[in-house]
Amino acid sequence: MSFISELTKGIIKENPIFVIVLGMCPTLATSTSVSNALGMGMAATFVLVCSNIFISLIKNVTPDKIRIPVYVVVIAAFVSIVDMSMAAYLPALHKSLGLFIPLIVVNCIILGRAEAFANKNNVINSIADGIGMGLGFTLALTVVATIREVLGNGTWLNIKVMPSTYDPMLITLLAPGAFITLGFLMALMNMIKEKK
Amino acid sequence: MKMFLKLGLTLLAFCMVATALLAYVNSLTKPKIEAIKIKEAQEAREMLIPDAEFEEVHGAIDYYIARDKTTKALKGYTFTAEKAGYSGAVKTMAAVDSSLTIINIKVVQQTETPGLGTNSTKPEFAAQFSGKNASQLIVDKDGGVAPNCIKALTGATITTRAVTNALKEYIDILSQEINGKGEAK
Amino acid sequence: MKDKYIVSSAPHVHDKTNVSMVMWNVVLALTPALAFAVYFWGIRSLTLTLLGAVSAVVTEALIQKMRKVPVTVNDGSAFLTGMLLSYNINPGAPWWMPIMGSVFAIAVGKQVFGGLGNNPVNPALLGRAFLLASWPSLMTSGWLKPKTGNLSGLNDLDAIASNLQSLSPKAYDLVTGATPLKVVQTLRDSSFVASINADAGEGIDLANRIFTNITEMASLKNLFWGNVGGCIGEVSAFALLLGAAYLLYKNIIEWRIPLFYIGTVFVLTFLFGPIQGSGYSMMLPFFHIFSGGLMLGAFFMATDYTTSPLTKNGRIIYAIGCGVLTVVIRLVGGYPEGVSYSILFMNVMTPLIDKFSAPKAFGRMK
Amino acid sequence: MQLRTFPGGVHPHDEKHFSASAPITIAPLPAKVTIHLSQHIGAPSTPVVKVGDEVSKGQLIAEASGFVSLNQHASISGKVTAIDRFPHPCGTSSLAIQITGDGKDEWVDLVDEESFMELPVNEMKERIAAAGICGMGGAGFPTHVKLSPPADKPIDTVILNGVECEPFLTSDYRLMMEHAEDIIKGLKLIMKIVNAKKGVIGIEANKPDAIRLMEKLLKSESNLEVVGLKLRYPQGAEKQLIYAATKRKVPAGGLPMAVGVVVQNVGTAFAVYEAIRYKKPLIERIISITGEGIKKAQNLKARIGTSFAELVELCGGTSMTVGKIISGGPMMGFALPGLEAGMGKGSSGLVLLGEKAARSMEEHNCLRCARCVDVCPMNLLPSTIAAAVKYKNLDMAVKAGLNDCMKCGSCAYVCPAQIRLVQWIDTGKIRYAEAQKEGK
Repeated sequence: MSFISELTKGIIKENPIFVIVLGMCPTLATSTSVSNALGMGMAATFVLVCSNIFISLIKNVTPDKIRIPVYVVVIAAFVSIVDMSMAAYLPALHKSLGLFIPLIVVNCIILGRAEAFANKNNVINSIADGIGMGLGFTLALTVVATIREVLGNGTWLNIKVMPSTYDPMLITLLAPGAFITLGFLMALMNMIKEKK
Repeated sequence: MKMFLKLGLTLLAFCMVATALLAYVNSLTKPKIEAIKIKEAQEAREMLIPDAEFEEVHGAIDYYIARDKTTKALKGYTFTAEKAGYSGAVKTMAAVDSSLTIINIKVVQQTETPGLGTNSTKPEFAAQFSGKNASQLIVDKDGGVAPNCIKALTGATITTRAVTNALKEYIDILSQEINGKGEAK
Repeated sequence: MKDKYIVSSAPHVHDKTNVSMVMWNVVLALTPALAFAVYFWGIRSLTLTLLGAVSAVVTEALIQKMRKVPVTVNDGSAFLTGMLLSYNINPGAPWWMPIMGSVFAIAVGKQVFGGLGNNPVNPALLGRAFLLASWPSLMTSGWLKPKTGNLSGLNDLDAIASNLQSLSPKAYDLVTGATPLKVVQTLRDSSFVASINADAGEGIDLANRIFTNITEMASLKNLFWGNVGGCIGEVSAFALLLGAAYLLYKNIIEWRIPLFYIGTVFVLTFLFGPIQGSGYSMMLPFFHIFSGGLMLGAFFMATDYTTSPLTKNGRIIYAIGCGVLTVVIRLVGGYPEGVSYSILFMNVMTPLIDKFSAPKAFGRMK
Repeated sequence: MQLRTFPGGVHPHDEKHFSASAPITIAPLPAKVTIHLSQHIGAPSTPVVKVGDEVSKGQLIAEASGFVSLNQHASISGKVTAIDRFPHPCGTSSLAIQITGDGKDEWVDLVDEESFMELPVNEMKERIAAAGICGMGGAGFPTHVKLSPPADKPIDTVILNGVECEPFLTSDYRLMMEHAEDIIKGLKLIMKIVNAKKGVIGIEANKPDAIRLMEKLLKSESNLEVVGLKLRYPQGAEKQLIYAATKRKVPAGGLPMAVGVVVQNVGTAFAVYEAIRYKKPLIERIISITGEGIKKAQNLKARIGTSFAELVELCGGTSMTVGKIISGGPMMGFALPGLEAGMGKGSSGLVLLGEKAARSMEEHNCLRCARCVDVCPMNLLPSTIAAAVKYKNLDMAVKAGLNDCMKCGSCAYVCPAQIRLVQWIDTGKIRYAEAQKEGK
């Protein structure tokens, strides 16, 4: 597969959230506002690209039987390093993204891509995969968050978009709302796919 | 057997490298992070009580005595109250004047539901605490009657309770601390 | 000659019941409650109910069209769901409330699972839960005062109100601005009770006086006829009992669920209902069974076929579960009323109850 | 009198008024009969005549092909004209012997044993087997098999089934009204065969005159009694009848003999009496031709093998456009594609329904209303079984009681969603049998 197709597959065809259904926890938890979604998406993309590079680099020295614990160690260590460095040298950015960084450790997309892609492919393709998946994740998260924020808070990226008479539908900000929104979006994706 | 040993050792090697790296990065960043935290706390205190210098006191709770920079007159106290909210601890920094009436508060750390509990960090929420004393710190849903109560955030009564009750508790302790010291002296 | 006979499997006779007969009969049984609502709150309750019912029917038809399955709105089940949903809305609610609730109830509560008979929980209650989670303030405030009564059902309210206003503004706010269950819930909060007693001066056990007042015969009468604040359909115990009697007579609902549900609430509120210092009262359980949505829930919602257990023993377990949860929510929980949540919770438990209460086949030994 | 009953069940309109007051009429000789080789439970009989043979009335034309099988006799005198597949009263078609009558109607070796009560038990059983008697309530279990319980299952009670809980049917009722004494003699014979001390006749409350008549006749008999039963379907099902009459529960999958009971239809008792006393083979029975579609509903004493078309003609033909023809009662009977089939030994009735009554409604989704559960006399979960069969989950179907179901149809009768529960359960039973076969 070419670099470009690796890059774009994550956006629609193999979208990590709507199609592969990976990384549901952060999706449900951080899609309450668009700014959170973008923050989480960017942080996850960054970590994903880096972890893909690492995993791809060490794929030849990792014994097959213990690859999962190795990935966990690598990813956890990496995330912690990013977290600490950011807090020390980029405090402003850490303030807005810091909340999501510990969450990334439990993001299945990172481990999932390491297992499904990076340990079988070279570094270049792994970077493409990381960026593509990260973009797909960010995009999907933003879509979910857009619906939730607009309906639940009447705003989009903290800008008021609904008329002042609008009574926000609080449930979309709560956990059930996250599930319902995600469910409807997945149904929509499936419908589009079936039509094709 | 040999295989297990080999695998175990490989994993150990990975872990050791990772640990070493983490330790190294930690040693580099920790002082910087601490410094940033202290600076932030200082800035927060100064925002709550401007033009004051602070003296740290360790007692039943840790608090700061704020005195006017020039006159050295007692301006009040600041402290950070903490109580479990909906999903984890909610830390609120508060400033009270010498009669223990709240001057201002700021929720400094929380992991509440975005869009609901996180509204506690908004200035509109903080504003309703100003001018209230300990006995008025009661959430409307708990039987408080307006205007002498705290209006719960929509959909986040638990967060509101955490903030309100934490403040009430700490002010009560603080008043004992101060009065107790006064008697002792 | 040969082809004109119908060949089908036995039995070749059938009793007269069918799905639409059942559903429209329930709708019929619900109309007295609507009549009372219109009497107490005016035509607005009728408008809201119709908005809910019609939008439920429209939603169901649209989704069935989309799913390319036969449109079965004539069977009345969607109408009934919309009607029940509206019955759970405050008569002062904005007009779009029943519509939003009905759309959600039918789309997410029913059609997503495959339509009639496949929904895991009562769609009307799910719709209500959705509304309550979405617009909590609109759902729990702004109660309309009934034409001839007052919100809390306190009969001699005017007499004690002026007294209360001077004694304790908090107590005054409470009895004039809340439904009966809200008053009782607040009175159970010891810190509130302490604060009103402190306001009103020592020696006056104001909370106890209000509490006793609300469970007096005169207040119970208000509750029974529906002369208090509440949701559209839940308000008149009398009208609901009338409809329930019709359904029991028609053999459409079975006595086990309502009896055990209401019975459990009765017993538990007698035992645990009194507030500190009020002592046991035979009137208190009556207050609890006539107030709030219990009658509506026990006769019309908990008995929903699809979401209640199949077996007779299972229905008893289910009903007792509903009763216990209702009382726990009313007496200990954060909401003044717990009927809808307890039924929803027991709905989810239904498959489990069915599994463990499956009857022993005739002649089968364990 | 205290009426007894069983748990569950339904209350269909009994519709007996069409034919209840019509006395038994002897049908004229049919010109042709088709006698099926499989009118009973067990192996089909083996023909002993060839096409072209002359037979007399009562002559053995097919013999039992084993213990659980049945003898068949010519019901008219005449010539065997075909041995071929003919429409069966169950709606299918199966092998049968066709006899074209010669109008002579001559009996072969009939006796009249005055002291029939004193015959040895073995002789009695042999005569029953020879006469080709099977249960005449509809199931058609060979009677001589039923009356030969193993030695380790002592029988203490014989129950005669005069319940006739199926709507419309009145053949047992008329038989009880007109041949009560012979039925009682039959009961005594059966009791003697199985060595039972007690005899019970169970009759449903909608036949009060039959109850009174039997009570009058049994007044002097200390070991015989009449049990009045509540009007409820399926009161006449074996296990339900035993429970109502004796409070004994037949174990699931077991036979009545497990609780020391033998149940026989009143018609069977009558046939047993005639077989033992006169050595008369079972060649005729009472059949109710009834329903709103028949001009003059009647209870006919007709020869086995007479075609339904002929019987309908005897009753004056149809009175309206007929929508459905049911062989047996409407709860468990079979809808026939036409009137060509000849009646069998288990044909207790023929019900003609008008078009409106015959129309069935469309199946809806199951509401889980649990009416089927409430009425199931076997305490099963019919809706669960049907759903399990529909979604091919046989294990679940068996767990919910697939194999305990006796297909009485109560569940499908009450189902507001018009689900064909019996049909689903039938499908399940067939699939289960197939799965068992493959497993072996």
